Amino acid sequence: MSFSEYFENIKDSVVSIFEGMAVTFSWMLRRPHTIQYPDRVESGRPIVQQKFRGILEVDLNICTGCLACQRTCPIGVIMVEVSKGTERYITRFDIETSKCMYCGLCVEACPTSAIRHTGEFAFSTNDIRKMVLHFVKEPVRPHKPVKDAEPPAGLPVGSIVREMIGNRGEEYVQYTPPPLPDATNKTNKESS
Amino acid sequence: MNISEVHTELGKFFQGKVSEVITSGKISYFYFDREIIYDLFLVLRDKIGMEFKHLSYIASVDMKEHLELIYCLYSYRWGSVIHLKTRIDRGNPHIRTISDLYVSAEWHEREAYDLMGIVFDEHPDLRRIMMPDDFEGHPLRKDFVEKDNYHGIPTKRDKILGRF
Amino acid sequence: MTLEERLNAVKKENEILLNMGPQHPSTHGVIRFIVRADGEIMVEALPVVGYLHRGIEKLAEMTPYPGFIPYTDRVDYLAAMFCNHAFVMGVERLLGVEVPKRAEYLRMIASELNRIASHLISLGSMAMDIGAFTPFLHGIRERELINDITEMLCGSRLTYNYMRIGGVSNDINDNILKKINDFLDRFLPGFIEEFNRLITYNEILVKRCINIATISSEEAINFGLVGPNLRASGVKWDLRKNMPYSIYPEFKFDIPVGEGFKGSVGDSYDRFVVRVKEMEESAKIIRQAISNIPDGEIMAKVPKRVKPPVGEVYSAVESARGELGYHIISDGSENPYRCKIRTGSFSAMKAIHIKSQGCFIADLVVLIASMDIVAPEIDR
Amino acid sequence: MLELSDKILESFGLSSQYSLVVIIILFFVYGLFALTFGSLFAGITSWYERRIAGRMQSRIGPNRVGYQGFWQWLADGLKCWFKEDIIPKDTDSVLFRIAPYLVFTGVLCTFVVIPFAPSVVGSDMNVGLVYIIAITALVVAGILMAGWASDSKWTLFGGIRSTAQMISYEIPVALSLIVVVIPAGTLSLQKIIISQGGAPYNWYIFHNPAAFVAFFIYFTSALAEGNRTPFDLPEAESELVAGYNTEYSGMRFLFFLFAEWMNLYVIGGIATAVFLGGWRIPGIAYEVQMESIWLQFAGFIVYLIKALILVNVIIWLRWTLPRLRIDQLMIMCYKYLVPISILLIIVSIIFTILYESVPVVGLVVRLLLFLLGVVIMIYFSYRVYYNIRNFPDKTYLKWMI
Repeated sequence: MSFSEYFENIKDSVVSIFEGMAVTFSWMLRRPHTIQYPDRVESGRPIVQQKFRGILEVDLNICTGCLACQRTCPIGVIMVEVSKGTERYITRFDIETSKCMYCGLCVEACPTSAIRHTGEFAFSTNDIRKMVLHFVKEPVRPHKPVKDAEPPAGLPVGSIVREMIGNRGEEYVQYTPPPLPDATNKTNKESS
Repeated sequence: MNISEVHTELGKFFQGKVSEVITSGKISYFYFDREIIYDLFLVLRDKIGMEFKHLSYIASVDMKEHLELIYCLYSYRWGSVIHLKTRIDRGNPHIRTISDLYVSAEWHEREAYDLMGIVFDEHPDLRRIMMPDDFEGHPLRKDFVEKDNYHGIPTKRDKILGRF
Repeated sequence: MTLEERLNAVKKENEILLNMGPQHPSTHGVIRFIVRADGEIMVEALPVVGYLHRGIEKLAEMTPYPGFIPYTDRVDYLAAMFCNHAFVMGVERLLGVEVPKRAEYLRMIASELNRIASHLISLGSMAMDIGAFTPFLHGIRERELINDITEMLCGSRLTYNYMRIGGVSNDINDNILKKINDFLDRFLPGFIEEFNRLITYNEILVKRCINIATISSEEAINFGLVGPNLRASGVKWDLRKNMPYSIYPEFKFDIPVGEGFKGSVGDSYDRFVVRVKEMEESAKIIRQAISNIPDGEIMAKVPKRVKPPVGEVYSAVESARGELGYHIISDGSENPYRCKIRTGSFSAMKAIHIKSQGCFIADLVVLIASMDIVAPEIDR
Repeated sequence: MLELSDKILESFGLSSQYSLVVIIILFFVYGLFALTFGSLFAGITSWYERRIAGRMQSRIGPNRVGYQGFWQWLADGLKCWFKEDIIPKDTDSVLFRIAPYLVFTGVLCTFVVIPFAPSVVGSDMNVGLVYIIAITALVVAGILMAGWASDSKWTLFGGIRSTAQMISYEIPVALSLIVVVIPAGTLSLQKIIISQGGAPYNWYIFHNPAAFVAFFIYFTSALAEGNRTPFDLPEAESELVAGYNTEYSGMRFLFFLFAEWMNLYVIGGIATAVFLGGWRIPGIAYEVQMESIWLQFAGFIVYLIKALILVNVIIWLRWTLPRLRIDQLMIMCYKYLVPISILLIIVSIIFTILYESVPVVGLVVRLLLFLLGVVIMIYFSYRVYYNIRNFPDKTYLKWMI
C-alpha cells in the first residue's frame, strides 16, 4: 500500500461519490415515471397495448364448433361440446381462466377468430371455480361459414367478458349445461 | 477438427471399442464402450490436435430397451463441437464418472443420476439434485409411474372440468 | 447419500452452519445455500437446488411440438426470446424449413431487445445486492420501455411465446419501429453513460467487486461457464460469432472480453463491466437491423400438425446467460421423444460452489449476482 | 437552565428555597420537549426520506395518507403500535425487551446537549462533546443485546458487526471534533457556537484547512455511528436479512427505527453546532441576539435549516452509494480516518498558533477556504446540469404531484 496508492484511493472514492450524487440529484428535478394506476390514469399512454393477450373470450355467433382451439391448447383449458345428430348445437364452451397461460395458440388456430384475447386482465375471485367462464347460456347453432365471404364482424372485443367479470361478486352456483331445445338427441359426451 | 477426423484419430487408440460414425437428423456421433470412458475423455481433452476442453452437457435418454448417455464436447481452440454416445443396460446402470476431468460434469452427472437412475462410480458427491432426497423412482424414465401422493400431498390436481 | 450425511461427514466443531434459505433476498430465485462459515470467512457454500423443478423435459415428451413453445418461455423467463429461438430453430432444422428473411430480422431484433432487458435486471440486482438501490430502479425504468415494445410486438411482457416453427407470430409496424428508435436514442449514449457514472465507476462498488472469485480462462472453460461469465475470464467465444446462426453474420458488432478493468481478469467486476458493454453492442445491432428490415411474409409454409422425421438435432443460441441449447430427439411422432435443455446457469452453480471457499459471506452475495444465475434455468 | 429558573423565581416572587422544585419542573418540561421534537422529527423524516428516495428513483413515494402522504408516518406508527410484537420462544427475554429502550434512550440523551436556541438547551455542560461520545456507548450496548438476545445466527452476525463498527468509529468522531475544539478553547456546544462569528466565512469549517477536512471526516464517521449507508452493514438486507432487528416486530421494532432517524438529527445538529455556526445569524452579534425573544426564535429556525440540509445530504447519500464490506469498513477507519484526523489535530494546532501571532492571516485563510467551498458548490451544480443535459428526460419542478 504505497503512498500514491493511498491517496489514489481517497481521490477515486471522493470523485466517484461526487459523480454519483450529481446523477441522483439530477433525477430529483425530473418527473417520476410511475403513474398512480387506479386513481389517475395518464391519457397519452394506454394501460394495456393493443395486442395484449388478456382474458380469452368467445363470440358464439361466429363460432363454427370446429374444436380447433381445444386441440391446440397445450394444457387443455378449453372444453367444447357439440351435440351430434342432424342439427348440431354447441352445448358447452368453457374456458378455465385460472389455468390458462394466455399463450395465444388457440386464437391463431381459430379459422373465424371467434375466440380472441381481450384487454381485460383484472379478474380475481374468492372462489377458483368462479374463474371457469361458461360462454354457452343456451345451446347455439354453430355458424356456417359462407365460402368466400369474410366472416361477419362479431360483438365488440371484450364486451362479453367484461359483463362476466362484472358479476363475479355473486355466490358460486354449480354450473349445469343447458338442455337442448327439443332434447331430440343426448349430447355426445357426458361431462364427468 | 470435425467428427470423422476425431473418429479416425480415436480409432488408432481404441480399436474395437469405438463404433462407426452415425448421422441421424442433423447430428453425427459415434458410440463408445463404457469401460474406456476415462481414457477416451483424457485423450479428447488433452491431445494437442483435439483439445475438447469444454463439456457442454450430458444428456441421458431412455431408449426403452437400454439407457443412453450423450456427451457433447466443445473445442474452443478449433471452434468445433462433437457428440459421443454410450449404451448402458437397465440392469446395472453403472459408469465411471469424468468429474475429475471436467468439473462441469459433476452436476450433469448428478442430474442424470437423479432423473434417469444412472449411477456414476467414484463420483465425489452423488446426491439427488432436483428431487427431494427421499423420492423413489427416476422421473425421466419412460416407465416411471407417478404415485398418488407424496407425504400426503395429492399429486393429481382435482378436476374442475373433467378434462385434465 | 443424502444432504445430512454429506454435511455431517465434513462438520468441524468451530464452524457455524448458516442456512441462506430458499427465501433469501439475494439468492436470485428459489435457491438455497448451506454456508459453513468460520466467523465471517466461509469454508464452503453448498448450493441446494431443485425448488423450482417443473420437469419441463418430461413435459416435452407429452406435448406436441407447436404446443411446447409456451413451455420454453418458462425455462428462462428473463430472456424468454432466446429459449423460443433455440427450440424453434432446432425443429426447423429437423423439418428442413427455410425461414423467410423478414422473420429472421424480427426474431433477431426481439432477441437483442430481450438481451438488453435481461442484462438491465442482472446489473441492477447486482448493484442492489451490494447495497445501491437506485441503479436497480433506473434499470427497471428502462426495462419498462422494452416491455412496452414487446407487448406491442407479441402481446405479452415476460413470457412472449412470439416465435412459431417456421417464423414469427406477429408482424412489426411503424409504431413499434418508432418506439424502438426512441428507446435506442434514449439508451445508447444517455443511459449507459449515466449508469456508468452512477454505479460502474463508483469506488465502493469497485472495491467490493475486484478480485472477488477471480476465475482464470482455463478454470472457466473447465467449469463449463458460458456467455458473459466466460468472456469476462478472457475467452473470446460467442456463438453469434464463432458458430453463427440465423442472420448474425450480416451485422458488425464486436464481443466485449474481460481485460481486468480495475482488478484482475475474470473477477466479479469484469463480469459486471462485460455485461454493460454487451448492452451497448446489442443496441448497435438493433440499430443496424431496424434500418434495413426486408419486407415479405413472416411465416414459412409449415403443416398444422408438425411431424419431424426421425433424427436428432442440437441447436444452440447465445442467450443473455450464455449458450442455451436444445438437444431434440424425434421419433417421427407428434411429440419429441426426448428434449434436453442445456442452460448457462446450471454449470455456473458449480463454479459458485468452488469459488465461494475462503471469501466473506458478503462476497458470496456478490459472487451469486455476478454469475447472473436464475433459478428456473438451473432447475428447469 | 439555572438562570432561567432564577428568573422565574423572581417573577413569581418566591424565595430561593423553591428553586429545586422549579428546576425539576423545567427539566421535566425540557424532557417532554426533547422527546416530542425527537419523535416528531423521526416520524416526519421517515416520510420525507421515502419521498426523496422516490423522486431519486423516478417514482412517487407514499402520497396516499393525507396531503401528499404527509401522515404516512402517523399511519406507520399506529400500525406498529397495534401490531403484536412477538417475542420468539427461546430468546433471552429480559435482554430482548430492554434492548430497544436502551438504544432509544441512548440517542434521546444526546438531545440534552444539543443547543436549539441561544438560551434553550438542556444543560450547557462544559464537557458537551465528550458527553455525546460517551452516551452513544449506550446504543452500542443496546444493539449487541438485541443481536445476541434474538438467538439467531443472522442477528448475532448483525449485532457483532454493528458493535465493531460503532466502537471503532467513535475514535474518528472524537478526534475530528477535537480539531475544532482547539481553536474554540471549550468543549461546551453553546460556547463553541458563541466563539464562531455569524457570517459564513467565520464558521469553524472555514476556520483552517484542517477543520475543513475534519468536517468531512466527522460527517462520514458519524454516518458510520448511526449505521447509515454506506455503512449500514448491520442491517444489510441483502446479506443478513435485517441484521440485529430481524426478530423484532411491532412497537419494539419502531423504537429501533426511531433511534435511527433521531440519530440523523443528532448528526446534523452536532455538525451544525460545531462546524456551521449553530444558531448564529449572519451580521447580528451574540449579545444583541440574547435580549430579544424574536432573534432567539430566528436563531432556532436558522439552526433547524442548517441541520435539515445536512439530514438531506445523509438521506441523499443513502440512495446513491452501495455498502462497504466489514473488513473494508475497518480498514477505512483505522488506516484512513484515524491517522488523517490525528494529522489534522497537529495542523490545527499550528494554525491556531499562527492565528494568535498574525491575526490578518486568519482572515485571509478563512476567505480562501470560503471561496473553495463556493467553487465546489458551483462545480457540483455544473455536474448536475451536465447530467440533465445528457439525458432526454426533461426537468420538472412542480415538486409535489
